[in-house]
Amino acid sequence: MTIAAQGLTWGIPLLRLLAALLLLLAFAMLAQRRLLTLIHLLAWQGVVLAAGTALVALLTGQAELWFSATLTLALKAILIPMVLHRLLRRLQVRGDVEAVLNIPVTLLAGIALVIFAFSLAAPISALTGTVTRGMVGIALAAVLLAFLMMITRHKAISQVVGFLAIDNGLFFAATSATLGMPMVVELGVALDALIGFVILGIFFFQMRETFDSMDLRHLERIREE
Amino acid sequence: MTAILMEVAQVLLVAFLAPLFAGLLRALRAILQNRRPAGCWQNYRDLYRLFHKESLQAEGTSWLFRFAPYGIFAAFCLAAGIIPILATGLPLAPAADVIALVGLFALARVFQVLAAMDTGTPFATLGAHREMLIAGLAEPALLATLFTASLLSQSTSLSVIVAHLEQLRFALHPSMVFAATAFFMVLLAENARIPVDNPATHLELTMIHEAMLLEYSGRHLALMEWGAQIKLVLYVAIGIALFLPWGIAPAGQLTALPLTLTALLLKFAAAALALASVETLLAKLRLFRAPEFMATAFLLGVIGLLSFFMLGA
Amino acid sequence: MSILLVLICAAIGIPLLALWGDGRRGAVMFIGINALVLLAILALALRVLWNGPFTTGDGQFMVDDLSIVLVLVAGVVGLGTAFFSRSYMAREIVHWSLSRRRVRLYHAMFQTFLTTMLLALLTNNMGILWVAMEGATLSTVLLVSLFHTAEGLEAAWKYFILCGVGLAMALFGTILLYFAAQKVLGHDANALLWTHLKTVRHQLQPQVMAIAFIFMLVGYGTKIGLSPLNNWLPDAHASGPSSVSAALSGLLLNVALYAVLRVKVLVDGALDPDFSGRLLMGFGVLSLLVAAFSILRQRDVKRLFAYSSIEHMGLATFAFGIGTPLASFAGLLHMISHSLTKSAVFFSVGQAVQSIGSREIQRIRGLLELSPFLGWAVMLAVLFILGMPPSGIFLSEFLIVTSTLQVQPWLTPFLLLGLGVTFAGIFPRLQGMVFGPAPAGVDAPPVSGIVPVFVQLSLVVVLGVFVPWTLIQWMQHAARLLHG
Amino acid sequence: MISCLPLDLAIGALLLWLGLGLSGFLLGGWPTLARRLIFPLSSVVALLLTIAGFTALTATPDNLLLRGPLPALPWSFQTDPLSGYFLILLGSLAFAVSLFSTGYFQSLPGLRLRRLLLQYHGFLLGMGLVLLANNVFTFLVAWEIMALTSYFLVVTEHEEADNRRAGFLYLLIAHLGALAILLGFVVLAGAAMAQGGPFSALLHASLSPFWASTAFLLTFFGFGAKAGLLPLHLWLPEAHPAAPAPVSALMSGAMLQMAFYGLLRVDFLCLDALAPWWGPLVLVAGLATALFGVLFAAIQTDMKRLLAYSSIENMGLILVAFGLALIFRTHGLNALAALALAAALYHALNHAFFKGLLFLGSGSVLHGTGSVAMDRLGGLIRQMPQTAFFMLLGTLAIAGLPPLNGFVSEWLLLQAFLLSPALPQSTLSAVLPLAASGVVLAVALAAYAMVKFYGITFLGQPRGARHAHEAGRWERAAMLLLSIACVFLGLFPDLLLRLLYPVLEEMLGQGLTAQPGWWWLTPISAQRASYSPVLFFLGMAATLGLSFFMIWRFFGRPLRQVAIWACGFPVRTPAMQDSPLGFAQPLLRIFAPLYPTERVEDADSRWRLRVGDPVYRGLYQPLNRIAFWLSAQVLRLQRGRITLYLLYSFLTLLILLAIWR
Repeated sequence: MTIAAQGLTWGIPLLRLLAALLLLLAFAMLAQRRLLTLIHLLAWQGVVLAAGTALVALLTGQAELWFSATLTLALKAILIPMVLHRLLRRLQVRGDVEAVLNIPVTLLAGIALVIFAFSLAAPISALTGTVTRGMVGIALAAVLLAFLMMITRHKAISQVVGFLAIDNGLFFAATSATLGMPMVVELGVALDALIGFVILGIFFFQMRETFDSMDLRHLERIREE
Repeated sequence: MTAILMEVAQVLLVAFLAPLFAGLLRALRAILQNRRPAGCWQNYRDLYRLFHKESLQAEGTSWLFRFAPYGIFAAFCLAAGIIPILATGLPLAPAADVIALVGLFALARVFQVLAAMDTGTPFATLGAHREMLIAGLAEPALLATLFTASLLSQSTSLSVIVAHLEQLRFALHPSMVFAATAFFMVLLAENARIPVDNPATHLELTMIHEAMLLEYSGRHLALMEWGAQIKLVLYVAIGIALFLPWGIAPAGQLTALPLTLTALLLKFAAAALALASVETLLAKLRLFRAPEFMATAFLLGVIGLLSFFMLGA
Repeated sequence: MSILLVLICAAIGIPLLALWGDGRRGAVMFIGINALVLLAILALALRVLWNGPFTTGDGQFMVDDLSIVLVLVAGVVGLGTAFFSRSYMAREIVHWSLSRRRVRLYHAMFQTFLTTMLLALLTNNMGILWVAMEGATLSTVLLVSLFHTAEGLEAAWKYFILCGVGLAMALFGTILLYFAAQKVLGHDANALLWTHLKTVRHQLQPQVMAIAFIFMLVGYGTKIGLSPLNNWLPDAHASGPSSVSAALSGLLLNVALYAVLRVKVLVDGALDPDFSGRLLMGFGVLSLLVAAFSILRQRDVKRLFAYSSIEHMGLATFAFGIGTPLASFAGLLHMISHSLTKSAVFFSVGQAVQSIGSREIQRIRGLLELSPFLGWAVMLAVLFILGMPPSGIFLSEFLIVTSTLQVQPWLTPFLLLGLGVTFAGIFPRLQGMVFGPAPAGVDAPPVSGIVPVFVQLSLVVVLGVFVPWTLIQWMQHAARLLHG
Repeated sequence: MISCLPLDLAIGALLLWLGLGLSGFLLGGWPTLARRLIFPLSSVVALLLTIAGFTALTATPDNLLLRGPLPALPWSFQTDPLSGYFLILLGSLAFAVSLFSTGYFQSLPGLRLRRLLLQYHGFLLGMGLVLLANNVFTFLVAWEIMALTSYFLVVTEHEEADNRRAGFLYLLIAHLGALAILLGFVVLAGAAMAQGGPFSALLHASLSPFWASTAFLLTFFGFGAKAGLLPLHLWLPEAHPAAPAPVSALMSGAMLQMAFYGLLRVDFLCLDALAPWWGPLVLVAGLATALFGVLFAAIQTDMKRLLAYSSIENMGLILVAFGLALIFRTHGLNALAALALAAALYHALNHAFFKGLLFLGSGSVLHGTGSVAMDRLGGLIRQMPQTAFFMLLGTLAIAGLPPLNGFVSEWLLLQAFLLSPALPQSTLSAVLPLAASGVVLAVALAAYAMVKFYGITFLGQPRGARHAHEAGRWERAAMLLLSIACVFLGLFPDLLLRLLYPVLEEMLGQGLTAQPGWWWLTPISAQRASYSPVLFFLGMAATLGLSFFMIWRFFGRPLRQVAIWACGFPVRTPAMQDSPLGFAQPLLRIFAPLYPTERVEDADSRWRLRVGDPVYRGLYQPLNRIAFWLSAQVLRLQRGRITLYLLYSFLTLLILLAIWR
């Protein structure tokens, strides 16, 4: 996959900027207490992702990536956050996200994770060309940060947000680091994400129906004693 | 032919002189205890009277009860034919070696115990389990002493042991000294003699051997008593064969017989004296001291064995 | 073409069942579709027998010695489950008063699950493999919470999140794999085709491949139920209908392990085989031990056997970790035998649980008296799962232990400890369930649901007494393939 | 007949057994027919197997390969003198037991009977296969089949929780044993594919001393678990009382010997790199087992438990003899090893017969009185005279009394012990006679236990169960046969030693020296030791007859029946006899530290003494606690919190990445 020379001069820095934005948003989500803001941040991550995909499409001239970018924008930046938003209102979930750890500690752990991700990706980056250098590391860091967020949150919705954030990180890796996966795979992944989301929706209502609450602690009954 | 004759002679001799030996023992003990003895022949009188008395069978007892006296008596008579008393190499001798002999005694004992349990009386069963206990603990000690002798002569056949030991000529074997002491202790225990049991007791709760005979009467009791007397003689004879074998003639040598008989008489007299003095000097042990007694015997036997290996003799 | 036939047969069932899959008609249709699928699979097997491994559809689909064996098992277990599901669900529907819609959902989702399993086994594309695995997860989530109980919901939620996150990791691994493949095969749609990757596997970047493998192992390993990633497994098995538990244990775990094996072949080309071997052995032993000790205190019968699945998958993973052809052979045999046996266990235990009305081991008593068929089904199935001859599990455990001792002798005590503790944990409970007086007021379950138990168990006996030549050859080739 | 190959005959017999089991299963609808038809036929088949065993002793070793589950793992069978000897053991015991079963299972309902028939024959089949197996795989499969079918037989009466517990304990220990055996075999086999090869391929496996010893220890543990070796004996006293009497007879008489067979086949034949400490280890373990077994046999209050502990004792004695043989062989004294081995093999057969007899007899007692609890029995000699007579023979035989068979093997063993000065190592040769004293102690205490067994059950007055009836015809026939076997083996030991010759030849390349005549038993030389049971018996009979005749002739008078005197005590109830525990009271007192006793209050608010098994408290309970503690720790991982689970995944991922970076 080749990238036009003029693209290299402005395209790659821009892509890097987007990557940094993604990481920043991931951190922001880790630090965020309010559910509503969390969803907004997720939407913004979707926007960044779509922009990144579009940029790669522009740079490499792959038509299907445009399609992918549109899909991302529609799905991740608009549809899913919107649905989540509405869910939040319909289910009348309010209040703060209760974190398991306090935020500063979580952030410190997050920084450690990022360092770890970079050091892990360093040998890989060294092998690749200049184009996608560091992208794997950023994607990995975003994934790990989202993972950490899932671990530190109690509410079902915040876990879903974390889950979707992991997905975003993966997507970024797929588009920016590898400059696009095979179309079949991308379609499959998107389909799965959609179905998964639908199922989640069904799920939330079942949960609501059964527990009158979205707190994960209701889901800690099955245990070994 | 002479061998067979001697065989028969030996059995008859043992059978018919056993009451005498027991009587002698009783007399000696009485003398040592400053009592007037009833005379050496008292046992014969007892047996005679018993044989002529009516035998009773306790209700609810089975054929075992009736069979046991004969079985026991027969077992001891058979043993009398095997142990070299008058002569070595008798025709029956190879039929059983020392181990089988011990087995034979055990067989007799088991019959006695079963017969006692057959009556189902409290004292009999009490005696029965005590008897089995004493015997169970005595047997290892007995075997240990017998092993010492058989290791020395590389045989378990009493005839061969005697023949072998006779050639050694009065050399003092430390292993044999230990073994002899152990054997003596076992003899006391197995024959219901004083530190373990009291043959003359009339206190039911301390009885062992006598308790098993409580329901017997008449000829059955006579056989039992007689059997016990033969047993004592047999044990002494085994002891003599193992530790003082000198003078026992090979089978068929009629010429050696007078010497053998004289030696035999002397040895038995000495044995009676030794037994009587021990029974006078010692007091009866509590039942649960008996295991310690047997353990001592076993220990001595073991030391005998070990000294055989360490000192080579 | 035959591959596509299998997939089409399976896929066509989904809309059919979604539309008309309720009532008695739905159950029969479910059986019919899976019988058809099994027929198609047999045809495919015959084709493989004559022609050997082949790819089709522009190389997107592939069947080889490794996959055909598992496809066959999937077909058999699928049909068995469908059979069992008919009589089992008939009673469940009454008990939970499920709506027609819910029954349609059940059948359609179940068929989706079976289809995605077959797709995962038959695809040649590592990306599609991931998609199929994710599809399988999604389709079973609603099956686990079919009864809308609080417990089912919780189990399904955990299942969804843990496996979702796990599979996300696997996807990251897949992306990294593609990343590595790009360097060799170029930015090409075919760069994720396993057959292509296999030819160039020695040129793949070892650093990338190592990280990719770890991600995929953790990802798919979550689905295999490797400890400590196994926490969803007992919950999901316990809460769903028993037919779903059977399918999860019998199919899903196998397919996830299959995915790991496919990756392992590639990684072994790029890196020293010790790398993947040690990881698999470590996870295997850990799972075996954790599961064994967890079994010791179980009170819930379905959780008990869920842990037993973890134990067996651990053992199989361990066997593949050893890596000798014999061990891989044993691992494959273990996968097959375990699939057939464990689904039979869940069929029979499911019947028992349904009749008694409780999953508590304490309350399940006197099955033999309740119904000799059911009693013996439970007894035999569980004895087989414990590795008693003449089951195939005995044979595979025999082979695994022997190869362990030759390659890693110091691990054998752990292996035996695990097996011993499992035995000590399961067996007394089995006795309590099968023997003794039957509880009062319980009616015997229908015999028809137990038929597949005996069918599958007799197949397991065949595996233990006389493995057919063809199967041996396939498995030997597969073992060689895994050995590299 | 002789031209028929033993292997064909044996396999034929096993197949017939299988067929009988299956047809019994099908015929279960007609219980009487099934019982009357299948069991006698099974006896006939057992006879066939015995014949096969006899022919195998002299025929050249034969083998048969069948395609197994995998081409590399064939089903492999063979016969050689060793397996021939054990086939005789199995066949002859099964012959009697099947006869017994014909009558014994009269009251079993059809459903139970059909299951029992299948499992019973499966059990026989399993044992037969163990003897015929010629490679590791076949052996293990047969071994597990044997364990599994016998387990099912143990839990025949599964309504009782105790029986289930017994069955579990049994199968657990059997399973652990089987795992150990498997491991031992693998260590032994070494090379990858040797598992499919015949045992003879293992014969000269060149192993390093370490691995040879590992293999030895593992197999010794495994077979010891089956044989009731000391800390692993726990299942035995549980399983035997739980099983129906014919099954206990088979388990005790034949199945335990399968463990011995395994030891001989593997640890004696295959492992020839002998470390000098193996023999002493086996010997000490055997002696400890024997003493332990007998001490606990003596205090039991249940007939079958007592017999089970006695089986432990007897297996201990066999192991002692086996250990002695190992010691002798290690030092190259094969002739002496042959003597010790002959003692072990002889005792194995003896034990099959007398223990079979005693278990069958206790089954008859159960049927006759409805109980085998000795504190409810007594005086059965009057109500069951024939059973009592057979049991008396069995009791005398197991107590090691001449001229019955138990004594012969004991005698041989002691003779072997007395040959210890031939050993080059002086410490060992000095210590061995001590071990012999231990053996004597065990045998003497066995007499104690067995006298108690017989005396309490058959003699005295009934303690509880007053009504008893004599055993049926089939049962008595079976007991008669086994009694005859005990007497025969006691009187004509030389005949059996001749049979043993090819076995010893195979094992050691050397048999026992020839005997001067069939009525003599002179294993080394007539000078050294001799025993003639026939002469012994005739002498005994002659003196008995003579004394009886003389006394009857001279003093004979009819007996008068009188009430029991009992020192004149006026009150006499059956409770004044020794209770089963009371009989053992001296032992309880002397060996008090060994017996964990506790006083429990019974239903009539009387204090009763209950004696447990120290191994259970000292070893099994702590192990159990440790396992459950570990289990609790592991389960703490499952706290139900999803975030925690995610954390596990997360940490796993990070750790793996960190390690492999």
